[in-house]
Amino acid sequence: MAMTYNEDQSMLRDSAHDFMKSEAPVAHLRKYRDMDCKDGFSHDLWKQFAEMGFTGILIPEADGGLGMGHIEAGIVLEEIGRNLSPSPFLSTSVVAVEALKAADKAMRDRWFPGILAGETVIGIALEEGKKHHPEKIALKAERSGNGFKLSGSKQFVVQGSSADMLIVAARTAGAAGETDGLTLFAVDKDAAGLSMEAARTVDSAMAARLDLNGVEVTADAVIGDVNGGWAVLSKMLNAGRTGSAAEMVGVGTGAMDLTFDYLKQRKQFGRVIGEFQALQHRAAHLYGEMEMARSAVLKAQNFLDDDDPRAELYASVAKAKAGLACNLSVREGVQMHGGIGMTDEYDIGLYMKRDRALSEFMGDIYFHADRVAKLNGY
Amino acid sequence: MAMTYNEDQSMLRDSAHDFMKSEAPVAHLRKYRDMDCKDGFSHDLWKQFAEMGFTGILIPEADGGLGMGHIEAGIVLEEIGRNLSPSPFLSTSVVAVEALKAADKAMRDRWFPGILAGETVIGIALEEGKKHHPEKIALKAERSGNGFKLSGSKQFVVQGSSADMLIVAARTAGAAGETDGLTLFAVDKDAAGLSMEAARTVDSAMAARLDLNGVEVTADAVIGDVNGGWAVLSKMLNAGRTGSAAEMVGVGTGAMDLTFDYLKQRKQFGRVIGEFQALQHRAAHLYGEMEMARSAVLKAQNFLDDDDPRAELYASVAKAKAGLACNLSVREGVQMHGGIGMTDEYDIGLYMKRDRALSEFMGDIYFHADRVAKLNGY
Amino acid sequence: MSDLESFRTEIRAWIEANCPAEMRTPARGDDDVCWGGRNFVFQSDAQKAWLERCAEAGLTVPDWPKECGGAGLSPAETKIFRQEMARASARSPLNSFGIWMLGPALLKFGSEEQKRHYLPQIARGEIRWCQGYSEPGSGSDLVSLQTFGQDKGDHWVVNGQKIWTSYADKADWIFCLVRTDKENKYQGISFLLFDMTTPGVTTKPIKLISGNSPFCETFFDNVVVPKHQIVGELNRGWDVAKYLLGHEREMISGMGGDGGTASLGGGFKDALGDEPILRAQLAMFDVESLAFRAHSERFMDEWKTGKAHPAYSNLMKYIGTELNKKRHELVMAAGGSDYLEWESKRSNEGKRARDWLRTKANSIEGGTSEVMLNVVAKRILDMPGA
Amino acid sequence: MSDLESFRTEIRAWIEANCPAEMRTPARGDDDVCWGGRNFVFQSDAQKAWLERCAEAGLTVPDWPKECGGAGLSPAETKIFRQEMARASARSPLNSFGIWMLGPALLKFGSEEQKRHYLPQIARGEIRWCQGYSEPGSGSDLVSLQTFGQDKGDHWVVNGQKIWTSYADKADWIFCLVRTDKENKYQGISFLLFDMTTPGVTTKPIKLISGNSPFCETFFDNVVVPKHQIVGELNRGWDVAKYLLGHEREMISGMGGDGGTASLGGGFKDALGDEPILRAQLAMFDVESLAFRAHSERFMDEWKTGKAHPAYSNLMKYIGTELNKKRHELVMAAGGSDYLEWESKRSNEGKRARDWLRTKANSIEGGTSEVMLNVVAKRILDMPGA
Repeated sequence: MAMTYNEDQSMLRDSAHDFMKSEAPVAHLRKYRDMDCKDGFSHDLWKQFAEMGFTGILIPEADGGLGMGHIEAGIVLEEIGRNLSPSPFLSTSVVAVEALKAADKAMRDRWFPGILAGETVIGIALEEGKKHHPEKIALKAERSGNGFKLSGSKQFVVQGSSADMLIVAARTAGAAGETDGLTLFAVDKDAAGLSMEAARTVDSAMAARLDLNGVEVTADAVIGDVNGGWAVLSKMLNAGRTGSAAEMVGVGTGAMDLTFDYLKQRKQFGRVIGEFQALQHRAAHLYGEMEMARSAVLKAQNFLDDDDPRAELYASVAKAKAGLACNLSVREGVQMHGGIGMTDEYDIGLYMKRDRALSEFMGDIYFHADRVAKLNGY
Repeated sequence: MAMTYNEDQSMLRDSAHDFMKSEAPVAHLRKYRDMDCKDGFSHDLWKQFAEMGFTGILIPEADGGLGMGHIEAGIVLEEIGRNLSPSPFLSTSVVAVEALKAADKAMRDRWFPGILAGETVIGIALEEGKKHHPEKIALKAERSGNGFKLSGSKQFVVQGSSADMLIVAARTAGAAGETDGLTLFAVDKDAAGLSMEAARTVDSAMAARLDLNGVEVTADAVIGDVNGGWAVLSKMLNAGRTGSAAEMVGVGTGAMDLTFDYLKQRKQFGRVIGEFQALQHRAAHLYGEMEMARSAVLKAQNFLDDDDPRAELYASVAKAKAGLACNLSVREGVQMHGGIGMTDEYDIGLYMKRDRALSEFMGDIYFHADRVAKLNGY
Repeated sequence: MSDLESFRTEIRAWIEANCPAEMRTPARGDDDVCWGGRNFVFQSDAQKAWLERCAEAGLTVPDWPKECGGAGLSPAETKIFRQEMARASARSPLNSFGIWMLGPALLKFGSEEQKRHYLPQIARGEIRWCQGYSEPGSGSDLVSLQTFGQDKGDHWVVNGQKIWTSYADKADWIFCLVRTDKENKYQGISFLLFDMTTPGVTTKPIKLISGNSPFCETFFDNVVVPKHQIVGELNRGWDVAKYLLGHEREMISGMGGDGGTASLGGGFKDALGDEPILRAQLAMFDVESLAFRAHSERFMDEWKTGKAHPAYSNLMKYIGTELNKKRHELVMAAGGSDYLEWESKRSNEGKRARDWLRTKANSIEGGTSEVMLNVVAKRILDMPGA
Repeated sequence: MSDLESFRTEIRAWIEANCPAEMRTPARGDDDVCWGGRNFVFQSDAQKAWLERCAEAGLTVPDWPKECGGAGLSPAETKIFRQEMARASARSPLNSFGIWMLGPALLKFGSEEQKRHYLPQIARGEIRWCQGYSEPGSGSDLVSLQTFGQDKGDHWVVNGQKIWTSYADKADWIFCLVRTDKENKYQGISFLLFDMTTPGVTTKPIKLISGNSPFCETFFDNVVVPKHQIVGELNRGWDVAKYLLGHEREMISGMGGDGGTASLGGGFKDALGDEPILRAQLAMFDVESLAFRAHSERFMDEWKTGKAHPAYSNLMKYIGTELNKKRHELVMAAGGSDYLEWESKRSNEGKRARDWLRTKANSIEGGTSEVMLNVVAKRILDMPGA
């Protein structure tokens, strides 16, 4: 396991970097925000992602994908973060693909081609409260004929209202708090009894609240094993946590670069403010924090790609550390920009908003610090 | 309630300031440390404390004392902290006096005169583990004839081996974890079955571990009510926590003053290091933290003196905030002194050691933050 | 009964009798606050009545002299009045930069004529004021300001641009720092008052990251300002501005103190059972918050009795604003994905998120934290160097 | 089996065969560590035998060339050797500033003759070295050093004073920065080697706050140093010193990584049930500590492949040492009053407290955190200014 990119990975980084910079820079996010887009992202861009091969990075070669790993997915995510590019990449091409890899051939054949083509969007219906607690899932799935009937509600389903299919985590047995007894279902967006209410979130994405009122699905809709959903869900969570951490490394680095540029230009008291030692020390400290976050994320990606059980621990280390570093970066960024940092016209505030939303995605700093403690036996 | 000193208090501060500076400065601590003094303090100094009237500050006028309050005790404690003066003031004149105020006249008459004269030292035998958890007291006191028989052990009894009497918190009913069922006893240092092992602590004080092996005491030895010890213990704890916080304000301020002086003298790179903006900002931040700690302590003292139930909350706020600020002060102090800050020859390291010991006394930062949360219902 | 106690009884009865029930509920948002001024549209009869009754009794500015529109209360009486207002949950009758900022400056630096002319208008909420300090090139470095007033005998002709002028688009008049001497950096600035309807004044709202636009850019194109509209001496406007900044800092520093709940964690108690680390963060924050509350009290006691260092408000501003930012970071964490919503009824159109973003300006406006720390280091701690 | 795998088998067998059982237990303290040198007294036959066997096989310095006393291992082999040493819990056969610091400098800057003369002695632990860099007036500002070597044709006569010379009272030789040109600040320093028994050299231990005295003041009074004992060019000793400081920083930065337990909190798990806030602090620390462990790994991979910025070791030193100080603050908190004991058998004479105090020097020695941050800001982030 090497903690540096190999040649292929460096090439991918360069191409993802150039692509996001030219096709989906911050101005792209502004455009879709200001047109009050109800998806919160561009379907055309999603198709371009597919043309670049990004959408199939984690799809196995046997299923027509590139069969690459989490390092490669993370490379794309970092560039997405750096440019605040709005896209369904994290939910669809990382988390959903990780789930669908555990599905049978029929389901894979149904969804992978659309993802590969940049035509399909999948939403992850996981959260039932304001904070992330996957083991507490209570949404009920009862046996009904050949299939199941789902009842309950979900929230913070990013791009849920634009999704063609929703992966719904439900309880088929046991009680909230138990990891046994969960089952994952692929639920069609048009299923009877499914209603949605979408709201724009602080980062200009759209997130939905779902109500499932006796939604009927057939047995084919089950992803993985009935009552054994935790195994697949764990993989989804590790991928989503590591992936969102990678995106946050991009967000934090993007904010940091903006800020450092500003420090080198802005004059006050007759000096460029980057000359002030107090700001220099804070800048250097911030740089160190972002570097540590980058390393933690790369380690988690390595463990995931090696199928090493330590991925569990390092996904949490990565999400927590990326959360800390990225949050520091956007806070220092706004403060060091001074008044103009508070204006909508400057980009730094958009980085702060994205940080906040990503921070909540699949567990915040505090959730993951707690998890690190628990995994270490205290 | 005023958050500034009145004229009498200002005068007391001036006289305590001058007294400690001339009679018990840091050099005094060094002297007793280097002579390997088995008490860890000077009995002569303790007599001088009495002559100054300090030892009787909290003793009621009816009992021959000055009948003053925790603000006044805190004024003396702050000067003790600023000079790192070693003395039994906190244990004897603050915590033990607070307990003995709840005792009957016979016991008050037995111990107050010696305290007033600076001849008596009292140890507080409270802790049974490495961390502070007063409600977990398990040392057993069983009825035996007219009195009680005590069995168990205690640790971190500051000046225990120099004490004439030990106030021992014991369990007469209930189980560890319950606040009901505790009883306080005045145990003579020569009691049969009592053994002690004293060790020098990091701050050059002496702390004892006690073993009580069927120590027999009469019913007269009970302070307050049998099984109702928690009421008195709570008062002792509030006084001890607020008092040690006041001492820490002194320690932190003393360390800060040393450090600021050094910043104004030491030259590196051709400049006085106090000119460097990064150090200036850290100095200003530290000053603010110490100022907040001072305010929190004064508030707790005010509530104690007013018998306001909010003293409970603010004793914890004060101990936690003083702990945070004082710890920052000694860490910044050593770092800003650079290499010489690491030498025994300079005083700043002694401040760091005292901070550490006081921090553990009657609950550290984390214990008290937890208590603040619990008192606020979460 | 002491005089103060009888004053308390009296003022309590007055509030009881005069404050409409509707004015005893919290304002429903920024739009529901009374700012007064020529163009102000009252939201209700109750709002109008409450302002008029308070103004009549001098209680919009209780500690100002009666001849200036105040009630002439002593500091102790003023404190009691504020306690009783809080006790009755009575809204402030009038939010006003005139009261908070210009008034104190006029009381100290204004001519007798100016006091008689402007202060009663301010007290009655007839004129809404804004503040013209910052310029695009001079944020923290305020004295580098470039807006210039050319001397034309009995008037100045002002040209230049201001930024961060709060509610300039809604204000009637501005108090404004204008350079009147290009040679002298500090002693070349004057403190001028003028009407925002004077020809040549234009404003442009600035959209903030919170989505709101409380600030404007303000442009001056050959604006004529009569000479009698200067406060204090010619070229000594910096003294007035510094005095005012001190007041502003006190005001802003109060933010960390938290007017309402003592404990932040206590407000989220139901949610914290499963969040041990967040609970710990809140507990550590509550230690700071409660310490700061005690500290604010001590500061006020020392300030009033003249014991506080003149530069101490800089320290208060630094601590208070940093703490308030931290508070809102934790609020957002405690609110989780509920508080991420930005456009939804459920979230009151993202109120929590917008409030959180708003706090980021606390440590910038009225002097950045960095400038505050510079001032504390140099003026209070007497650190060497430039 | 690949070459590396067979190397692993081989080296594992060698350690198995040669490392005495006693050398597979942790050292019992500073006194129990093998430092070598002319006056070193071995604590046991096992200690002596282990050093001799390793030296014989070149394994005190596995990656040095064979002709310099090493085993000539490749980086990959060296890594495997270290893994196998750790696996066998084998002690380091030799602690040595000669190996850690002087050796790398000689390999890069030394003449062929110097390499052949000094390196094998270092590898065999025959000469114990100390470092003469800091002076009382020049801590962070190293280049302001005043110790002067006067040119006397075939030798210098050195006068001056050093401070913070580690174990100078126990060292045989010193590598020392000496000013040889008073006109030129940076390019007026030379890197000299000389015997500590040379007439005019005296040392005086400095007692630290931990109670230990690992450092000395060292005085030079007309000390004669022959010209051939210079490393590198005349007046270019700063280049050698900078190179060495880089090595020292790498070494010190490793401290935060924690050789043993991955999780600090895991070591105190039994105590944390009643300490929810301390548990939270440990959890937050463990996030940092585990992230830093990954970071150190990445740094080593980038450093070895030449991808790391040349000044990056300054950042590593800053992060690693600050983290190590934090670690020991938390250890002291977790140990409570048990760890306050300073003189008692139970506490192993205050080992935890002394270790904690020792860590406070981490962010001072080998370049203060402040200097590290200056360097990172200027050299890596390219910030403007002096």
